[in-house]
Amino acid sequence: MSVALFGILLGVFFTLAVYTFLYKENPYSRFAEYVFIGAATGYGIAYDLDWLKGQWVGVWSKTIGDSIAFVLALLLSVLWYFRFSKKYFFLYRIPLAITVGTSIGLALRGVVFAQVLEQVRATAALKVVGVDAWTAFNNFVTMLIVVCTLAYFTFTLKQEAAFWKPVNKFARYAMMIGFGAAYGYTVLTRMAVFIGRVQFLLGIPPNPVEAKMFFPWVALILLGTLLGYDYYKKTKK
Amino acid sequence: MATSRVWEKLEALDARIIYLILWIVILLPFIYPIGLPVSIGPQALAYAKAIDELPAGSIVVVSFDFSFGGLGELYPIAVATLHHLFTRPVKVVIIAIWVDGPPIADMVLKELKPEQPPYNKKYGVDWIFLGYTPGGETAMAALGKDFWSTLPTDYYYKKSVSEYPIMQGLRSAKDVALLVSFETGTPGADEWVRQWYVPYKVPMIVGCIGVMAPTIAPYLAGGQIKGALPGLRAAAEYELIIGRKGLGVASADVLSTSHIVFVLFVIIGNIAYFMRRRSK
Amino acid sequence: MAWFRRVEIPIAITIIFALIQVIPYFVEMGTAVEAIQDKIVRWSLVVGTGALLVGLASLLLIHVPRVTRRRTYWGYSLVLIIVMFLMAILGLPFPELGLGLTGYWFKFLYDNVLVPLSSSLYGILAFYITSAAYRAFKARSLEAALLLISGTILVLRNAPLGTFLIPQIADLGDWLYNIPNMAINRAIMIGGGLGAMVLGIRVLLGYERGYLRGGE
Amino acid sequence: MDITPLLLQQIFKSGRVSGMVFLLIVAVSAAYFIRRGKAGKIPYLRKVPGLDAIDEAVGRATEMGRPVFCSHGIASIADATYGPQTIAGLAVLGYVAQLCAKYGVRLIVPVRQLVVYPIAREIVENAYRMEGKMDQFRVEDIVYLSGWQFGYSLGYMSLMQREKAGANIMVGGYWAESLQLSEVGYMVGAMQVSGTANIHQIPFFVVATDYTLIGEEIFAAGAYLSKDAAMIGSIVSQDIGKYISIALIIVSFILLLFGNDFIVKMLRW
Repeated sequence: MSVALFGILLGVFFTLAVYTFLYKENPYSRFAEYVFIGAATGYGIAYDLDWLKGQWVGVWSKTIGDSIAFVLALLLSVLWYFRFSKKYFFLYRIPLAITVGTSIGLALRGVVFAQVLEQVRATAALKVVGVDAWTAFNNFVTMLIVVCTLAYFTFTLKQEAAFWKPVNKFARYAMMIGFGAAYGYTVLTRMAVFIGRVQFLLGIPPNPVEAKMFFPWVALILLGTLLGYDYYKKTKK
Repeated sequence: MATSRVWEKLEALDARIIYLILWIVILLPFIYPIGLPVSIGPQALAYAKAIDELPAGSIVVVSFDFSFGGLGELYPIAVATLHHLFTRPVKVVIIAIWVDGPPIADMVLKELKPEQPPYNKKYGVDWIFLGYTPGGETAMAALGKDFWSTLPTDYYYKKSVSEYPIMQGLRSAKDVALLVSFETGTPGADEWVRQWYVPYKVPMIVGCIGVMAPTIAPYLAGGQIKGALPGLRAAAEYELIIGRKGLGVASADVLSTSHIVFVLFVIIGNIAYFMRRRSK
Repeated sequence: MAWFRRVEIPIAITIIFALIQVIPYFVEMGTAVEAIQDKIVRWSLVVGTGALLVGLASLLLIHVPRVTRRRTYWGYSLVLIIVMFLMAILGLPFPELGLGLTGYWFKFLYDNVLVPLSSSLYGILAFYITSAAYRAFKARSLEAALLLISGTILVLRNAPLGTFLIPQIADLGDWLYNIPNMAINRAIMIGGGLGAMVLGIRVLLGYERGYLRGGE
Repeated sequence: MDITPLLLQQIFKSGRVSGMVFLLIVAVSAAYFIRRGKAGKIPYLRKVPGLDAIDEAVGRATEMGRPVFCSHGIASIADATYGPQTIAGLAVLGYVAQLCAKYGVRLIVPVRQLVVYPIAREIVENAYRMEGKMDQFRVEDIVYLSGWQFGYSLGYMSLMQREKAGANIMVGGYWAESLQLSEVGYMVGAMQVSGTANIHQIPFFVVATDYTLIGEEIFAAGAYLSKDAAMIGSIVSQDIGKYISIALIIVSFILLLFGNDFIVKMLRW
């Protein structure tokens, strides 16, 4: 068997090994789980090292000042490891502080516009006059839902006035209808991922066509051993 | 009494029966295709329009921001989008913010082969593949400011980007005519809008997994995102628009059977629930 | 406590690095400042790469003792450790030695082990979502019923058969997506944005220490 | 109308003035209310309805003689965007632990993040100490399951089945495991209270659990339970941000009826 063919066999095996979990937890699915965790971590390390090398060659090795800064960054990044030390735990906080500080600073300046003001502006710009009736209705509903939902999520007012009850009810109903959309699209994604795997097993291009050859045999062996073992245990009892 | 037992049993149906039925309805349409028509929605049209309207010579940045888990939906979207871009006279720069991005992009490029007909795009002149940058949102901000020092070498040949003609016209996000991002989650649309749309007003289109669709709706309505392909259904629609049938269209039938069976399960579950309560 | 162990030091560092990004964004300070700001962003990316070490170390901390003490499933833990190092070593950036991300064996493992495993593991959710829908998605209350109905409409909208049999379902589904869904997500986005802003402010004021907890 | 940006563009960047002003308002109010809170003047905070459901759930588990499960999501506490959800979840854990110690019911805490483990243990230990029930505190019931998402989820599910959970309280950042956990919790007959700010997971919690804290309600609940001045002060300033947003939208809506788009333009300064 060629190496490429063996690779496809591996792919079919690991795909089906995962799905044996649907029958029940078993050595195949456990093996697949552990291989996955190991491979994913090793893969991430390889990518980071590659990126680091690119940074060194491409940017930081050009001047002495930059080289020193790069080495300093590397030394700081080793401090992450001290998270596991009881005695030197505090060292781990330094790289953490640098990365958290920078990312919070970046997020802070962007959030104000993208998530708050741009969204407030888009809602404030909704017109009900000078547009057709359907648009006006939609704009009004949108505005109402945004305002009521925002009000629903305020926590520091005593909500004693009579209008709070309908506002909160309306917001909750609107949210449930909105969450329905999230539900529907989640179903789509979950199905789509599995459909992708079935396409692989059936060798539908651009997946390698040879997978089709292995699929029934591997499925038979995995299911056969699992069911067979259970049957054997049952009869033994 | 007896009927209530039946409903109770139906409600407590062994999950493995449900699993088996799902396997069957997803396998069968591949063997016996139905070929139902797919109606095209406004979102896919807006997405395609954003690419069609690009002026000749403009630079498009395509970012692979997803994990392998998203392949089912995003692979067909990525193939179709890059096909569309390679058929237009624009320059394509491919990057990745997620670590899984580069090998996936590589798979897509291997399928399309942009150097060959019908595209005949020259590497380094018409398109380039720069690889992965760690750091999420921080990386997006850095790229926006300065491409050359954030991604100093390309992915395939590890040569300095300054040697490639295509990169002469791309120093920062200001030079980018369109950002295309394929996403499974965070970092994704929120972060791109914060770091590229807000400061540089870079127009953006998004192909995302269905799960993300509801959360990008405000950006679509607010105009920060020009068009989106949310999930596999939209992928099929887009493939029909650009006239290149791929995995999206191939999945249309299965999408129908799996979704309809899902709805049937919900209906049966509800009937069993209410009948059991009534017979009590 | 020795002065260098004090928690004020990382807090001060966090504040400084956050301010470097925030102030020149709003206030005109010239291109020289912006160049430094930009350089610090890239520098912090290099500092951040070490975080993966933590992932590696925590896996080793869990699995090495399992192997050495022959605990349950120690064989699986051994496989995990071997695969992890194999993948990392094959991917080392030395193309001269046939290693690296574009190297043959790294790609072999990626294509035939990592991709099938990862996407199959996510694919399992298709089954869970269906069995859970059967069991749990019941119209127990008015709120649950609203969610159920709007969710079912969206599911039908995404199925080509749904839009084929009932063409109106496409418009209805799109309306649900574009109006109620968009509006609540916008409100939640504004709320979330405010939350993120205030979190940032708490950090700048030195009140936020949650991320520094643990250890002693 | 466009004079202000002209005057300011020497110092401030055009198009960013509105954002800076908004940020400053929220920042100043946050600083003010946090300081006031630290000085002992804690502002009023509405009690979120879900908190009563937590009492009920723990009570029911006690009656049934079954253990209470309480988890705080799968996000790291050090995460810049999702960390706060874990912090809110841990505040709820402190409250649940106190109830469990008081009623003498067993509490099981499944943990996914190594960083969070010592914090969770400390919180539960403190609660038992405060109730004077240190003899009932079982450190082995704070369980680290797995750093990997589905490994954690699998472990959590089998633990609930094995120990026959009487209540399952999940408040924090949850992703795809939300559905698996609440489904299994429902199957074993636990009363479930859930809460997350991850919008895409809320539907599954809403249908599968008995009570759900939606979105920001978890932060309010966390602040309410922990009585932490910084957290409550932050909620006051976020509310101020929301009042401003609501006011801008409504005033602009009225102005637009008369064809005046001042506010829409102002937000672009």
